Amino acid sequence: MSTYLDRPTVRSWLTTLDHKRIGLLYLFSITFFFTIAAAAAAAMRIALLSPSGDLVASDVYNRLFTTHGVLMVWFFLIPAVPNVLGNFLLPLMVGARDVAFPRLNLASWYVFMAGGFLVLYAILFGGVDTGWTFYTPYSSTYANGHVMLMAAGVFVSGFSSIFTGLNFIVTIHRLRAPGLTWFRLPLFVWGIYSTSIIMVLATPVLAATLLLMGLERAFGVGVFDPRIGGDPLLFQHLFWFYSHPAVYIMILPGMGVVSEIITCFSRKPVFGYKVMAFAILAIATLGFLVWGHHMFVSSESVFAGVVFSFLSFMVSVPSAVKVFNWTTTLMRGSIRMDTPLIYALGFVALFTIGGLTGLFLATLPVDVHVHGTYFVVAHFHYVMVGGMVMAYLGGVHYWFPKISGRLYPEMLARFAALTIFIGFNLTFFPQFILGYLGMPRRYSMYPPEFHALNVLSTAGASILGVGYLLPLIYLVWSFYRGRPAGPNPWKAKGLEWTVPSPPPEHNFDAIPTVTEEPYAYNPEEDP
Amino acid sequence: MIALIEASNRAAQVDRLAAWLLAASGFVVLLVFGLIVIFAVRYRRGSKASRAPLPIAEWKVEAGWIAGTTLGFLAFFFFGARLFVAMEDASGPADEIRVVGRQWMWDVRQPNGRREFDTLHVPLGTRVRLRMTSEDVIHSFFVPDFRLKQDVIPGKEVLLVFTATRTGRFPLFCTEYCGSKHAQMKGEVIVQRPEDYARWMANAQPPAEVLAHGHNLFLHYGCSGCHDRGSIVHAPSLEGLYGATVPMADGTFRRVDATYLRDCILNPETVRPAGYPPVMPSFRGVVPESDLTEIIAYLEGSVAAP
Amino acid sequence: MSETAAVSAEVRERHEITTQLGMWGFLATEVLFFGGFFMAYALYRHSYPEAFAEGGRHMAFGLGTTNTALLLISSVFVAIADRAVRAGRRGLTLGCLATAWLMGLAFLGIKAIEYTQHVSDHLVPGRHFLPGQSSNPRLQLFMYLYFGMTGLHAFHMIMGLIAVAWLMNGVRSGRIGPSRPEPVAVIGLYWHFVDCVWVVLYPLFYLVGR
Amino acid sequence: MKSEVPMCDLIGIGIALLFLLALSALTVIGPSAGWKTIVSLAIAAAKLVLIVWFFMRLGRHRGLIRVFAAAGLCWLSLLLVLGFGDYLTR
Ligand code: HEA
Ligand code: HEA
Ligand code: CUA
Ligand SMILES: [Cu+2]
Repeated sequence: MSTYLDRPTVRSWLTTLDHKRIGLLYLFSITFFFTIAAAAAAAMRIALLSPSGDLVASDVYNRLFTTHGVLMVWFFLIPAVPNVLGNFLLPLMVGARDVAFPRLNLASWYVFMAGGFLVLYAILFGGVDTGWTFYTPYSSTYANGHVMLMAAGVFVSGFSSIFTGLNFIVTIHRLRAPGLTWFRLPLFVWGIYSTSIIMVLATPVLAATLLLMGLERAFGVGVFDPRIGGDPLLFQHLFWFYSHPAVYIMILPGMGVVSEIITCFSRKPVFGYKVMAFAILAIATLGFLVWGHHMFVSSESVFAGVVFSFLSFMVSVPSAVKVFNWTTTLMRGSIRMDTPLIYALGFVALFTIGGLTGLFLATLPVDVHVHGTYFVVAHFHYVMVGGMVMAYLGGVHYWFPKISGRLYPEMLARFAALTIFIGFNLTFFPQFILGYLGMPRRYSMYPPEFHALNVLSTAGASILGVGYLLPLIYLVWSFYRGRPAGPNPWKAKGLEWTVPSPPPEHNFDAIPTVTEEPYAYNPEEDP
Repeated sequence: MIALIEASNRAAQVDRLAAWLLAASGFVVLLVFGLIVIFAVRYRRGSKASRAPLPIAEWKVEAGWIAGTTLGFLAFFFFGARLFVAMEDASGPADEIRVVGRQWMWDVRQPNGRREFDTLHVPLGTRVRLRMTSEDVIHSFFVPDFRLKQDVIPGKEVLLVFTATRTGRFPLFCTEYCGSKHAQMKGEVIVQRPEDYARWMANAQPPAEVLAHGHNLFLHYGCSGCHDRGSIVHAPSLEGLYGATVPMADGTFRRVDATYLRDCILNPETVRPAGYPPVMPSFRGVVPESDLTEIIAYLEGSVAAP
Repeated sequence: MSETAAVSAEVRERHEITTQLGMWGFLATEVLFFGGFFMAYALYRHSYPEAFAEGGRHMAFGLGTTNTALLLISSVFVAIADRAVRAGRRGLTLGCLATAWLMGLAFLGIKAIEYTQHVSDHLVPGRHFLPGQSSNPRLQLFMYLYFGMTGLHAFHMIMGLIAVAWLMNGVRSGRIGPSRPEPVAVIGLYWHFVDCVWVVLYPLFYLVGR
Repeated sequence: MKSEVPMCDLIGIGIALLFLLALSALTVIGPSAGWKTIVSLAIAAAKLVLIVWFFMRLGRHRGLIRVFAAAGLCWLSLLLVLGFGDYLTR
C-alpha cells in the first residue's frame, strides 16, 4: 500500500504540496534551528559558571543570548506545534485531504527558511546583541552588527506565520468532514484555531514595528527617535502587542496536545469539554489585552499599569480552569503512564509553576522588584520549556507511530522524559531564587554571591541537554528500525487514527462522516 | 549566598505581598501535584477503584473554579495595585537628586551640585526623589535591597521616590540591556545618617587643575556643542569613553586611547564609530598640539572623576 | 441543467467562498500591518498638533485630491470587471481592468511627482531636513510618517498593478473567464482594500491643519 | 452567451464616492478648525462603508466573511484604545 513517504527523492520533497510532508519539512528545519539555539544556551550556561565573566567576553555573551532568544522563539517554539504537528494532523483530524491552500502552505515553508537563513547569516557574520526584544533606541541607533538582517529575517518568517495561520483558519472553517461540528472537534484543533487567530492578527504588527525600527536604523532618524520627539516606548507598545499574544502562540497548541494525550491514556473524555474549548478561545482573545505588563517599570502610566495588571489576572482564569480540568480528567480514569502521558503531566505541573509565577509578575509591586531579573527568565522557561517543549515532545511521541508507522523504545523514552523533567527543574528553579535576590538578566558577569545557584543551574542544564539528546537519537533510529505500529497503537479516538500509519498521500479513501462525540473513551472497557 | 536586605520603606510591603503569593501558589502546586500523583496511582490501569461516572454536575464544578480563581486573583490584583499606586506617587516634599544613565555609568548630581559617578549618596529616613533620564539608550535603575526599579528613557524625565530605612552600601544594577557593558553598569547606593550625609555633601572637592583647563579648552573649541549631553547633534558623549572598546561602522572594534582620540579630532574622516553620522569636522591646524594633549588628558581624566 | 453541472457549480461556489475567506483574512492582517503606523500617527498627532498642522500645509493638496479621485474611479472599474467576467464579456472585462490599471499607474506617477517635490523642498527627514530654517523639529515626525505610510501604500499599489496585469493576461488567454471568474473578485478585494487605505490616508495627511 | 452587465448601481456608488471626496476637499476652505478633522474622518468612514459594502460585496456575503472583515478593525481598535490609554493617562 502506498504511503505519503514513498517517492523519497529530494525533488519530490522540496516541491511537495502534501501537508504531511510539509509538516516533516518543518520538523527538520526547526530541529536544526533548535540545535543552534541550544548550543548557544549551553555556551551561555558554561559562561555563567564563572562570576567574573572571564570565560566568554561580554560582546560574545550578548550575541549568544540574542541568538538563543531569537532562534528559540521565532524559529523553534512558535512553529513547533502549529507548523509541525498542526500541518501533519489538522487535515487528518478534520477529515480533509489537505489544507485549504496547499500551495500557500509550501510557500510558507520557503518563506520560513528564507527568514531563517537571513538570521543565520546575521549570526555567523558579526552577530547581533540587542536581545530578542530589539528595544529602541539601542537597536536602531547604538547597536552594531547585523541588526537589520536579523530583523529582516524575523520579519520575513513572520509572513510564514501569517500564511500558515490563514491556511489553518480557512481549513477549519471550510473543510471539516460532514458531521464534524464545532463541538466535536478535538481540542487540539481548537488550540490550533486560536493560535492561528493570533498569528493572523498579531504578527503584522510585529512586521510593522520591525519595519519602522529598520527604517530608523537605515536612515539614522525615525519615529522612535527621541531627538525629533519620537517615543522609544511606542516601540515597546507595538512590540508587546505582538509578543504577548505570541507567548500564547507558544502555549495554546501545547494545551491542545496535552488534552489529546491525557484523555487517551486515561481512557476518559476530557472533563468540561466546552469550557476547555472556550477557555482556549478566551486566552487567545484576552491575551491581546495584557501586553502592558511587560512595561510596568518602563514609565508607562500608573493607570495603564493598573489596567494591564488587572487584565493579566483575568487572562489567567481560563488557564487555571484548564489545569483543574486536566487534573479532574484523570479522576476515575484508567491510567497508563506511557511516555506521552509523562510528558503531558510534566506539562501540567511545570506550566502551573510557570503560570503561577506569571501571577507574581502580574502583581505590580512584585514585578517592580523582579522585572529584568532571572525571576522573569525562570518564569518564561517554565512556561515555554517546561510547558510547551514538554507538550511538543509529548505530541511527537504520541503521534510518532502515525507519522512513521513505527514504535519507539518505550522504556528508553520514559527514562528520557524523566531526565528532562529533573534536569529542567534543576536548571530553572534556582533561577527564581536568583531573580528574587536581584540577579539581573542579560548579564555576562555577576556578583560572586550568586555563584552557587548559577553552578547548580548549569549542572541542571547539562542533565537537560542529555535528556534532549536521547529522543533525537532514538526517534531517528526508530523511524527506520522501530517495530511496526499498526494504524492505532494507543487505541485512540479521532479521525487521524482511522487511517493507516503512515497515512496514504490522499489521507482518506472516502471522506468520513462523523457521528461520535469527541473523546468517546470509556474507562471501564479494556482497550 | 546573600540574603536580601529590606532597606527601604517599601521593601517589607513588597516582600509581604510576595510571601502571600508564594503561600497561595504553594498551596495550588501541592494540590495539583498531589491530586495528579494520587489519581495516577489509584486509577492506574487494572486497579480495582471504581470508574463510575463522577457524581457531580459538571457545570457546577466549572462555575466553582471560575468563581474561586477569579476571586483569588482579584484579591492579589487589589493589594498589588493599592501598594503600587501608593509607591508611584512621586509628589510631595523630598530631596531631589538628578540621575542620568549613560552607556555605561550612572551620573548623579546631588541637590547642592556635587557630582558622583556610579554611587548615589542618600540620607537615611529622608524622602528622596530621583529625577532621572538617559542620555543614550534605555537603562534601568535597580536597587534590589530597596525593591526599587525604574527605567530611564532618553528624551524624557521620570521620577522615582523612596525612603531608605537602613544605613549601608547597597548594590545598584542596570537591568535594561544597554550594550556591551550592560553587566558592568553597576554601582552602589550609600545610605548615611543625615549628619554624615551633610558632611559628605559639604566636602565637594574641586576638580584638579589640569582637568579644569582641559575642560575649558573643551568648551573653547566648541567640542561640547555636540558632545555634551542635551546637544541636539547626535555625537557620542565622551565621558567615560576613555579606555572603552567601541564598535566601528565597519564591524571592527577600536580601543579609545590617546591615538584614537587624536585621529578623531584631527582626521575624523578615518574614524567611523558605529551608530553615528559622519558629521565631526576636522580640527587639523585648528587645535595646537599643546592644547590637544590637554584635551586628551581631560578626556582621560573624566573617566576617573570622583 | 444536468446533474453534474449542478454539482460542479456547487463545488465551484464552495471553492470561491474558501478563496474569498482567505483573502478577507489576509486583509485583516493588512489592517493590522498598517495599524502599527496608525498607532504612531495617532500618538504623534496627539502630542504635536502644531507640527502636524504645519506638515499638512506642506502637502500638495490638489495632487492628493486628484489621486484620491483616480483610485475611487479605478475601483468602480474593478467592480464592473468582476461582473463582466462572470457574464462572459471578455472585452468589457479587459477594458475595465486596463483602465483601472492605467489609473493606478497614473496614481503612482503623481505620487512620484509629489515625492520629487518634497525632496527638492528638503522635506526628507534626516540631516538635510530644511537646513538653515528653525523649523519645528517635530515636523520631521510628520514627514517621516507621511513617507512611511504613503510609501507602504505605494508598495501595495505596485503589488496591485502586478496582480491586475496577471489577471488581464489570464482573461486574455481564457484561463480566467465565466467558468473560473473568482480571481477577479479576489484580486478585486485587494484592490478595493488598497483604495480604502488611501481613503483614510487622504484626510490624515492632506487635510490636517487646513 | 453574452449577457448584459448591469452597472448603473456601481457607477452610482462611484459618483457618490466622488461627491463625498468633493465634500471633504471643500472643508479646506476657511480657517482650520478642530471640527474639520472630525468631519473629514467621518466622510472617510462613509467612503469606506460604501466601498466595503458594495464594491467588496460585504452586503451580499454570509456572516462568516463579515466576521473576518470586522476582526481586523476590532483588533486595530484594541491596539489604539489600550495603547493610547497609556499616553492619555500619563
Ligand atoms: C509560553 C509562554 C508564556 C506564557 C503561557 C505566559 C503566561 C503568563 N505570563 Fe509570561 N512571559 C513569557 C512567556 C509566557 N508567559 C515570556 C517569554 C516573558 C518575558 C519576555 C522577555 O522580557 O524577554 C514573560 C514575561 C511576563 C511578564 C513580564 C515580566 C517582566 O518583564 O517584568 C508578566 C507580567 O505580568 C507575565 C505574566 C504572565 C501571566 C499572568 C501569564 C498567565 O497566562 C499564566 C496563567 C496560568 C496560571 C496562573 C497557572 C494555572 C493556574 C492555577 C492552577 C490557578 C490557581 C491559582 C490561584 C488561585 C492562585 N509574563
Ligand atoms: C523558546 C524557547 C526556549 C528554550 C527551549 C530555551 C531553552 C534554554 N534556555 Fe533560554 N531563553 C529563551 C527561550 C528559550 N530558552 C528566551 C526567549 C530568552 C531571552 C533572550 C533574551 O534575553 O533576549 C532566553 C534566555 C535564557 C537565559 C538568560 C540569559 C541572560 O539573560 O543572560 C538562560 C540562562 O541560563 C537560558 C538558558 C536556557 C537553557 C539552559 C535552555 C535549555 O532548555 C537548553 C537545553 C539544551 C542544551 C543544554 C544543549 C544541548 C546539550 C549539550 C550540548 C550537552 C552539554 C551541556 C552543558 C555542559 C551545559 N535562556
Ligand atoms: Cu545600562 Cu544596562
Ligand atoms: Cu506577557
